[in-house]
Amino acid sequence: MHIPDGFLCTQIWTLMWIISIIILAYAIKKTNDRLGEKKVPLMGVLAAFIFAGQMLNVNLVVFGGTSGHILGSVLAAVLLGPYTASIVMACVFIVQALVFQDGGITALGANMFNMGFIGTIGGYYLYSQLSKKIEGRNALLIGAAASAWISVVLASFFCAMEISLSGFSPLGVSVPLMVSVHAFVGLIEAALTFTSLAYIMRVRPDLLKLEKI
Amino acid sequence: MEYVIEASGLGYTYPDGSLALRDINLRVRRNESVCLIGPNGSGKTTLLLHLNGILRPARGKLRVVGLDVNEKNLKLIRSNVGVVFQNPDDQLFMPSVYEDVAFGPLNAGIKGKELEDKVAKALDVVGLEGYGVKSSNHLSFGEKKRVSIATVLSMGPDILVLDEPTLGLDPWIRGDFMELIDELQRTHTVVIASHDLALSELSDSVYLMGDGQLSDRLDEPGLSQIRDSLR
Amino acid sequence: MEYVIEASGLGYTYPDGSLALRDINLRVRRNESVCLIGPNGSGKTTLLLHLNGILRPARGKLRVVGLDVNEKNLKLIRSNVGVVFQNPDDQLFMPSVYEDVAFGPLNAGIKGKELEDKVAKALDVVGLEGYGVKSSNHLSFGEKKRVSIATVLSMGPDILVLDEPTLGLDPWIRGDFMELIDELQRTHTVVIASHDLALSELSDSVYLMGDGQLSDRLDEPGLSQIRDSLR
Amino acid sequence: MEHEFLDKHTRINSFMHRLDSRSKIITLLLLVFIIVLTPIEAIHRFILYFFILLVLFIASRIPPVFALKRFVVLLPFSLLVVLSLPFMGEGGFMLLFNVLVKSSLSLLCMILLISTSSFNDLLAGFEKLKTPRVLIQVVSFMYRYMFVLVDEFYWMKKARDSRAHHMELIDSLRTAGNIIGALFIRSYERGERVYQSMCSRGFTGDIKPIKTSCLTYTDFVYVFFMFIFSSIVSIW
Ligand SMILES: Nc1ncnc2c1ncn2[C@@H]1O[C@H](COP(=O)(O)OP(=O)(O)OP(=O)(O)O)[C@@H](O)[C@H]1O
Ligand SMILES: Nc1ncnc2c1ncn2[C@@H]1O[C@H](COP(=O)(O)OP(=O)(O)OP(=O)(O)O)[C@@H](O)[C@H]1O
Ligand SMILES: [Mg+2]
Ligand SMILES: [Mg+2]
Repeated sequence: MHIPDGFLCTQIWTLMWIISIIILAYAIKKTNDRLGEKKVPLMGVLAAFIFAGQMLNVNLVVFGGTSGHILGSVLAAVLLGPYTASIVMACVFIVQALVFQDGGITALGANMFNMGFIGTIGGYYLYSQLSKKIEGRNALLIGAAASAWISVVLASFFCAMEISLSGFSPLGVSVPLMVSVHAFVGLIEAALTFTSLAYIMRVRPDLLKLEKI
Repeated sequence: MEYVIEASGLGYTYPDGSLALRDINLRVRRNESVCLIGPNGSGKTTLLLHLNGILRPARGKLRVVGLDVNEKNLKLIRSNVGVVFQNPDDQLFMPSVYEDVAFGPLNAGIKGKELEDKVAKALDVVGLEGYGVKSSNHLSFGEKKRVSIATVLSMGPDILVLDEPTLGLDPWIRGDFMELIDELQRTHTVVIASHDLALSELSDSVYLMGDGQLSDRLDEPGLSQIRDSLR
Repeated sequence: MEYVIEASGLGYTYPDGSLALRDINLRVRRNESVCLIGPNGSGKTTLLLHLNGILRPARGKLRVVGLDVNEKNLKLIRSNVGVVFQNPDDQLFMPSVYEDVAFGPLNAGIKGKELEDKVAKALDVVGLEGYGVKSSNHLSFGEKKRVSIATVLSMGPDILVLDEPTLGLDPWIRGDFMELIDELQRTHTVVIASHDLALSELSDSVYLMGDGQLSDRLDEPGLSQIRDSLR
Repeated sequence: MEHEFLDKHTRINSFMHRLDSRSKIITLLLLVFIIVLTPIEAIHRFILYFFILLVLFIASRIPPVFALKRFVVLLPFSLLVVLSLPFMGEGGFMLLFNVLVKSSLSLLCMILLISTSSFNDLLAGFEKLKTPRVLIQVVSFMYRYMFVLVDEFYWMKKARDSRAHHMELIDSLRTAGNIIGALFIRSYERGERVYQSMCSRGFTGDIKPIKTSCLTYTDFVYVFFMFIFSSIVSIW
């Protein structure tokens, strides 16, 4: 789902860059000076974890714009809070674009938004609502898994829309194609979010109780 | 004569180009105990990692329990060969000590009471009764090393491959361990790599490794010469 | 009398509730060499990790080079105290051995020729000349342990804290290492945790740890009694 | 483990490798934007871009095969556009040509950037270019932990395979879930310890590269030339 350079028209990629920079700048401002010695390593390890997850899963399905990636944005948001997680996701995509050419530089704004911020901010909001509504001990896990699925599907929807609005593929082709593949990929995402969180809950519950920014 | 391990002309080069094994010839008989000694970086670990197919021979031949080490035979070979890694952090991956020790037998289809017994017995042997509920991450180095030995003992393999079994063990438990190994050597084929020369005294055969090569089997005078030079 | 390390009533409990240190009282004079011995899990590593503020006292007091161990003094304390970790994998994180050994001096602002000399000298001392270009991940256990010692030597701290410095070293290099440590102990304050009883013979004072507690300083008869019981 | 895959070609000694990372970051990122903004009809400009990139490539002495392999990342999206061709009528092929040319040229720029500077140099370059500190810090940790993670993963897999012969599907899924969770916790705790050992050796959050590079005449000449070249081509 990492859009390369050249696949978005100028209006779209500049717009997405502007949106992403605003979100990122706000996140940086919000977290500034509130990250203790402990938080930065946790952010780093989460970034690496998500990065590795995305790398190992490349080519899950390579089919018309849909190399099925695991995103991890909801997982990051549940552990760190929406803004800190946004910074983590931004770092992941920056390194992917710079070092592995996975996603382009002009398209970076769009990629950060689709695969990062939708999950960290939208997904987190959804998660906190859902886990309030559901009863019982597993509320947190189920809420996280559900919003992980939704954030993947939404990400693919946005990605398809952006490419179509740029005029490189008709809506009728890109949207059904990408969304249907990611409805499946999202299930894996949900399962992985669920198991990782369950494990963390068991072995280091203190990590789930960090301050969420 | 039945050899359970037969290596001839075995060679291995790591992906970064380090030549770790040159031309290894080694034969181990059933129930023989073998100890490899040699300086850091001489290739002991690399050789041991070949014995259950974690690394595959780049050159030469290797047969374990009469089978060539290849994808097809891997399953069978691994059910016969238990490996304890040198660094215990590499060996433990389950959430609790109990689950780590139970992992092997569980996969072999053992369940219920029998499983519990096996785990309890293995933990008992390494002196860690009651540690089952702890997380393997949250142990001292020596405790981890002991758990990693228990994970292999619980599987009851015929061939035991131990990379520095006494690494990081305190001198109190080390004595018990030497006895345990001595006992295991009576009923198992055991291949050990160790810097602990006292451990090598318990083995039937001792070989000296150096720079990716294996010496001939050391005889008593050769061995005591080495020991004396290091006192 | 000047004490560079003063702990009184020190206690520590890990986040999962393991009580690792109970009530530690320890004083170390400048240029004194101290060796801690004790079974696995007795708290040696936990205690050493307090000495440069990696872990913070949960109970009791700790002063290092006359300073309380707290956020404010951390930088100064760490520039005085060099720690070699028990597991070398925790200590090596740069892409090459050279960069790993250069990391400490570089952070202290040392550059150019002087940096090169320091790194070369430290690698030379641990017997790894020419290993600079290798990746730290691609070494044998003993080689890693040697590099991790070099990373601290290159910083030239006044107080050396060594957690099992001879862990995994081959008996050939181990002799050289004992000499090196003996030499370092003449000019540095050294605190060692070790299962290697021969190493404890080199130290001015030996303490026995058990179950999170520290014994009084062992005297000669007490020490030889322990040694004999373990032979 | 195969860790060098990132820094594989950054130790070559060439004109491009000797440049300060800042000059490379500025010129090559700029070039990407210019390429993407160039109207597709101006084919001669794309030829000139390709030409200059080719010259820089030769000057960098990177093996061409390595660069070619990176082009797989373009595959999935190009496929999407190809699949859309039947629905797009006349202009379809032009659009395909557009995305292929622009994405390939931009890709070349990025390959050039990443394979002529080591990761630490790049980070130092971005830091000097006033990138927010928290981003630099997280990226530098991420880079370090990545290797820890890959190693941990590799060993856990070996450890599992050594002790598991015939696993049921459910069991193997459960184990996979556990391995992922364990991978996270262990890398985290390992990362904590690595971080502690970094702090023990005087780390305060600044990345200090071994050879402190400074801008030289060559850098100025190179940046000046690249600016002139891009301006001329883009108004031509
Ligand atoms: N993953 C790796 N990649 C590249 N080279 C390696 C790797 N592991 C080990 N080596 C090299 O291969 C050689 C043999 O290493 P090996 O680990 O087998 O030594 P060893 O005899 O077990 O040493 P030790 O007593 O220190 O455990 C060494 O020179 C080492 O540097
Ligand atoms: N990260 C951790 N979380 C929880 N408990 C821990 C952790 N590390 C160690 N422990 C526990 O604290 C106690 C002391 O451990 P420590 O590592 O200090 O022992 P040690 O004396 O260094 O042992 P060894 O000789 O095996 O290295 C042990 O019971 C251990 O299980
Ligand atoms: Mg070894
Ligand atoms: Mg210890």
